[in-house]
Amino acid sequence: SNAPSQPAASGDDAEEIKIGINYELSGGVATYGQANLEGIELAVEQINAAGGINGKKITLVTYDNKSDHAEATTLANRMMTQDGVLAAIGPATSGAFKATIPVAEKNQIPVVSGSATADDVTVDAQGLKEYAFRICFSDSYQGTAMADFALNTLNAKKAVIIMDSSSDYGKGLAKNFKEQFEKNGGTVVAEEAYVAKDTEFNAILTKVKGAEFDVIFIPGYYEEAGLIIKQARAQGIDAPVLGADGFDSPVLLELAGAEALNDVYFSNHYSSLDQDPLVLKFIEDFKAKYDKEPDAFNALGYDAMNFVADAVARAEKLDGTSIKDALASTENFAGVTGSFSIDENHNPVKSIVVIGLKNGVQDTISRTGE
Amino acid sequence: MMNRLFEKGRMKYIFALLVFAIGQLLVVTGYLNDYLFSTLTTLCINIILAVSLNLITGFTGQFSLGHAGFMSIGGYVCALISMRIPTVPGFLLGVLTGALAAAFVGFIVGLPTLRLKGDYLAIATLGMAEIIRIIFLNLKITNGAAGLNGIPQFVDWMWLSLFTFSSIILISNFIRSAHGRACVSIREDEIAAESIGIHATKYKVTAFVIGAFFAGIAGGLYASYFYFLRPTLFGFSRSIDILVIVVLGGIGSLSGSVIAAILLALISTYLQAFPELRMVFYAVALVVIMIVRPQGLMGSKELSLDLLKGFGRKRQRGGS
Amino acid sequence: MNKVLDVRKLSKSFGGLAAVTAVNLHLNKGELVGLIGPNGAGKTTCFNLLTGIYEPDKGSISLHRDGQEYSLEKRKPHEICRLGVGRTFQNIRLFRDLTVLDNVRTAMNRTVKYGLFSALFHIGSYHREERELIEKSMELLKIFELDGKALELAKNLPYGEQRHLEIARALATEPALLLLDEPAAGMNPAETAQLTRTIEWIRKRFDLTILLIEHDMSLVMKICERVYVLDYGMLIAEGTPEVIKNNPRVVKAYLGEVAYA
Amino acid sequence: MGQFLQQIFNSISIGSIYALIALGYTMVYGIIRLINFAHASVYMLGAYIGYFAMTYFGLGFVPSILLAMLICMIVGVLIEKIAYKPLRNAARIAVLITAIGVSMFIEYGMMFLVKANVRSYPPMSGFLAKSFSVGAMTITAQQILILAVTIILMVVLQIVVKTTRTGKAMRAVSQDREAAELMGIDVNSTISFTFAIGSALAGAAGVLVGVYYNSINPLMGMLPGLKAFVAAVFGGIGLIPGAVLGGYFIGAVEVFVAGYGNSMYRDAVVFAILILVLILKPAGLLGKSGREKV
Amino acid sequence: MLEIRELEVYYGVIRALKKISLHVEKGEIVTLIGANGAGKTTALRTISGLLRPTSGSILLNGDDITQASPRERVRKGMSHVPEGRRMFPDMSVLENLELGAFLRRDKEAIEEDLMRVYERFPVLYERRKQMAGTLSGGEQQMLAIGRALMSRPEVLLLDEPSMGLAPLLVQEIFNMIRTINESGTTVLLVEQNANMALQIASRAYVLETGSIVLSGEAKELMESEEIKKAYLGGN
Ligand SMILES: Nc1ncnc2c1ncn2[C@@H]1O[C@H](COP(=O)(O)OP(=O)(O)OP(=O)(O)O)[C@@H](O)[C@H]1O
Ligand SMILES: Nc1ncnc2c1ncn2[C@@H]1O[C@H](COP(=O)(O)OP(=O)(O)OP(=O)(O)O)[C@@H](O)[C@H]1O
Ligand SMILES: [Mg+2]
Ligand SMILES: [Mg+2]
Repeated sequence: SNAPSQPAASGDDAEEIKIGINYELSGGVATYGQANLEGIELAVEQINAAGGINGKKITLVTYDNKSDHAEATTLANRMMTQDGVLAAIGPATSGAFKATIPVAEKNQIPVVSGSATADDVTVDAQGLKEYAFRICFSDSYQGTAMADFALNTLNAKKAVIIMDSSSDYGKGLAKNFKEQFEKNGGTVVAEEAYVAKDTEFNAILTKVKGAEFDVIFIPGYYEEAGLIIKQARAQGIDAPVLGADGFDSPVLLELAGAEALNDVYFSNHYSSLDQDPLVLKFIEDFKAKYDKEPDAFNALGYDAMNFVADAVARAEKLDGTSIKDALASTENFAGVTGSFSIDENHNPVKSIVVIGLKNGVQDTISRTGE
Repeated sequence: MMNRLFEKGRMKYIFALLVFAIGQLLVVTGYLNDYLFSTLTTLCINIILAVSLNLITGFTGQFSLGHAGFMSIGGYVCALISMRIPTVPGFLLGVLTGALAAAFVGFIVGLPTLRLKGDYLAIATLGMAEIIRIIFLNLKITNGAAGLNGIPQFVDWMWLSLFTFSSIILISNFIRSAHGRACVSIREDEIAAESIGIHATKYKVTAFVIGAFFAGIAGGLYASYFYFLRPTLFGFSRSIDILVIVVLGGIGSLSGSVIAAILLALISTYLQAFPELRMVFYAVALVVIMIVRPQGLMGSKELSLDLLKGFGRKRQRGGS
Repeated sequence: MNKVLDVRKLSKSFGGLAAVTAVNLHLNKGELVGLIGPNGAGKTTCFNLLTGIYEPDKGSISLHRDGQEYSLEKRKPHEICRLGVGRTFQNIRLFRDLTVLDNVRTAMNRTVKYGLFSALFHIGSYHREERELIEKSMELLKIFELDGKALELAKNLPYGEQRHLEIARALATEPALLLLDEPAAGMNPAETAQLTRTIEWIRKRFDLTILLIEHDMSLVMKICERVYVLDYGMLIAEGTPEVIKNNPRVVKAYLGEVAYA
Repeated sequence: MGQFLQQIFNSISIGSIYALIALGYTMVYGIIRLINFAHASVYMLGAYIGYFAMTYFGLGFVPSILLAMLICMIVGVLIEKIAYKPLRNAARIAVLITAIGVSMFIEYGMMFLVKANVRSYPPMSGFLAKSFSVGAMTITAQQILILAVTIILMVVLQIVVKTTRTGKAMRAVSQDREAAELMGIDVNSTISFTFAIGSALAGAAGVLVGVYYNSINPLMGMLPGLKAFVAAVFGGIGLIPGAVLGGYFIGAVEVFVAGYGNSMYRDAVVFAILILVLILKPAGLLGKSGREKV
Repeated sequence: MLEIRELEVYYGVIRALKKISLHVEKGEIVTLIGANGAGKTTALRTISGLLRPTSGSILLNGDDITQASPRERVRKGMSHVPEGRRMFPDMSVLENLELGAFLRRDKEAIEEDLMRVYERFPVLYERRKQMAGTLSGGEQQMLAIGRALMSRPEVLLLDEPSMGLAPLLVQEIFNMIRTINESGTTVLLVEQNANMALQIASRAYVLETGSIVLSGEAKELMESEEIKKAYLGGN
């Protein structure tokens, strides 16, 4: 039992398929970690109920990285060198996910994130991260798409950006939006910032109100975006508001209130206006298990798990390298966040929808992208 | 009598060598897998942080909530240098430059703020750390919120133990010197200390600068073990975590800091198996330990010193 | 010209309260002088002004040492100590959680020559100097019969010994002028008598000039060569114990109608 | 000009919230010299109690806030009895660590029970849903409510502490616990009373903020808690008007830096100003500084 | 009036009082003398309830108050002037005095007592608005005694009331203790100034390292060679 770094029984003769779960279950961004996990657990329940993968059940090895990136690294080490997981899912945020990639590369165990959107997650200056995958859009993809939407659909010329400067998500989106918007003739007249967990935005809104602009772009998550929209509308700012998939949560409506949510557009993976039976079933199952509407993170967690399960089923052997190869060769995977194939950079190729809200309900959708 | 009062303290070098050798053996034979090693790295970094904060808060009595700020300076400077010079000399240069930069900032910040006392100093240092963090969050060179990635990894057991032991030994040497005693006297009674000729401001700043220097080293080690750095790592709660170790171990006890760091690492590692309730149990453990031992695990006593004294006495008795 | 201390027109007030008003004091080398006066007369405040704990509103304080004259009124406490003024406090202020030895040893810091670098690495003259420090400290403690308790914590000493330790600590700074604030407070007559002898003895042994605040007249009248009397912050009398004892103003304000031995 | 007035009003409304939380810090600090880190957690607890009272039990605003105050009061007293009382004679910093532990316990315990996600308060109706426009400014009834509550509480607490028997007992206990016992003061119940008030304040603040921003989560206490703690110290810790002044000061600096300067550096500038002011006034805005008498 | 039986007190493992017994009759002044560290303060603190004895009992007017809180003891008429004065430093002189009457509700009588204290210590009247922490040592001592009197105690425990006082005031304090006693308050007095203490006391106990080694009429003790040598300065 004390043989060094010999992973516990795994591979083809293992009874079960161990998947590592390395999520932010406590600490500053626990919301996203917990939401991902809910989706994952739903998926596992369904897979196991259907007999598992080739007869083997999935077991999760779940750890809480406390929203601490170093802890994420340590836990990745733990699950890969001691627990013998075949693949790992999480963390939720780009930073923490990136912190586990070197461990994955070293141990040749694939890691998958449902929600790490930063541009350089799977490829960076040093090249492709062979063992890292994700199933969400990158910031540049969404930022560009929303800039195009602002210019082409809304005919906006002047934009204000109010970004979450404490997350790379917010900063990444802001940067890409601005580049694309200004490249194509728009101007960003003001850039304001807040930090995650702020609740008071009146000061920047009052300032912004003094400027002339056509749209406000809010790269950030629904927790703050909901309040910003509410406070903006209360101050009488009624320019269109743009956002990205961080807006997708029933909480946005609760926070902002229906009246405030007019002329609000955000990019997303799917829309509830979709009548895709897969999506409808997911929403129904999720509601049955958790008694609430799913949000984007729930859906992405659900898809991430199924994505891994799909690859495990297709893998030649039950080891990290084979599963990695299977993940990399995924084609037309049908997820609730859209169907996608994995490109050579280990990013999903999927189309983006821009959802428009009217009185808080999804009203219009337009599709762009591949 | 003289021998009892005046210890040369060679034991600690022998002890350090011994620990290093055992560790090296475990590494070579492969018993120390990546997981254990990364836990060990976190532990050693915490030890350096706690020991250096203990110098400031425990020994000199200056309540600081800004240790994470110094750590982040060491980390970023080291990362920026070692990313440009990805060799061992580059890494060492990075760690040392980072530590010096942290010490320098400690000096600049300490000079005006160390006039403040108690809780006022605490929020000034907290503010200082927040300012540093926000600067890193918005600087181009540090890549803002996304932080630095792909920092070359040089930390192995040799460097880790070298830096950890030298931090402990140097700080303990400092404390057992005239300069260190001056710091302690300030904690005990600043007015009395001044009345016996101790330049309180000078020594407070000295302790602050030395503490910041070692926190900078801890930051450098962090950067070059974990490959990445981000401003969120150095928030208020990290400073609090370090303070917890110091108080839990015993204000004014270096060995206490080491023991507390180890204990908390054990508790935290054990609790990894309970992801849902991990932090709840951790909090309970913290409260219970404090209630059971309000003075900290070691009080203000030192482990090694007492052992030595014990030996000394036995030998004397045997001799006479 | 063997003046050690020369204080002119020293004044200090707190808010509206004039604690010390235009006080002139001088001490010659080797003298033992008393400073007495009713409670709240401003004696301790004088000490605090002399040692830089308060900054005077007006007036000058000059210290003469080794043929040099230093003005003290703008200096910090630690500088004043380094110029050769040692003191004790009315409410004992020892380093309570340090050992007896460390209390004294810390006070000897200014003789330490090794720098920060030696302190960190324990190299250079560190070992030799530390050894010397301990030797010197133990010698000093022996004088107060505290050497047997060198490793006890100061707070665990009985009150009387704490007072002694505080004097020892002040002496460790090698002062030319020693200020003692009520050294006999809280001591019984037997202990006071013992303390009286100690004070006389250290004065000779260390070649000290001493200024002493005390309410215990048995001590003041016995060992002081001259006495200053403060009342409401002002000097109301000065002279030998005999003169003071019979000064009606002092009797009225301070001594009361009792004969003192 | 309109913008300037609006910013002043913005700073008053955020300042009121900091002030309200800071009051509780300062009350507890005043009596046991403890920066009660658990205070921010009790505030969060109050917000959740209000939330559950309104959404699950359908209670109105007033009964909900009273319920939250009551439960928080009990929790506060229990915290003191269980976690702080055994450390009465320990170093202050040891109690601080216990307080941090308690705070983590409440926050993560809550996170375990209700999950980390944000919840939102139900929309208010009646007076609390109103808003008024004054010139170019819009002022909501909720902002007025928070402002009024803060000011009234400050005045009431100040009167209690300065003039009543209990207030005097509180001050006596804070300055010398043993001597207070010798006066016949019941130290334990005085401390309990202080915690009760402080925690009830936290509970009230939690509900008010819940109603105002309608967004609550288990970590909602952290940031405002930190700012309020800073405000309390900055104003002169232990002083009731200091807490309020500190709260408004921080609120104003925040708003004006964000509104007229660079919002990226908002918190950095706030702290920089804070440090500068402290260097000039080392015991906070209202604190008396000066050397202790020796 | 006050009786202590076999009182034993520990500080951790240190035995500070070794089964001491003593009693104070109504209207008496009894003094407890002894060298530094003998345990005098410990005895007083135990009597007033600040310390808990490990064994033994304390009786006040025949009631066992060993387990009573300091508050109850104050209510029963006990008042303690502690060592080191222990005023409330950030409160004014007046507030300190008012706190002395904390358990009383008779406003007018309190006002009268306040005037009486001001009469006894005119300085306190002059300084009534000053913060107690900035008073001189002697002023603080007066305040501590004045504050204790504000509860109209039946038994007054005094711990070194003359410490740090000017000679004139020492006189006054002792005179005052006598007057206070004559107006009906029983006094247990701990003093270093054994001379003065023995002069005003009727009886005395001598405490040495936690045990009572001598007791008797104050006058007799004053004559004793042993006492003279150990506590009265020998000459
Ligand atoms: N920091 C201060 N703030 C305000 N008043 C002060 C301060 N220090 C001293 N005083 C006042 O100055 C006066 C002189 O005080 P000081 O302590 O010098 O008296 P003292 O002569 O030493 O008396 P004692 O013999 O009782 O110790 C007192 O009335 C005291 O209240
Ligand atoms: N808190 C404490 N912890 C440990 N020991 C103590 C404590 N307080 C007092 N002692 C010890 O108990 C003994 C009795 O102390 P106590 O203060 O009662 O003496 P005392 O007779 O009042 O002396 P003094 O004349 O100095 O006031 C002393 O040896 C003292 O060191
Ligand atoms: Mg004095
Ligand atoms: Mg005593």
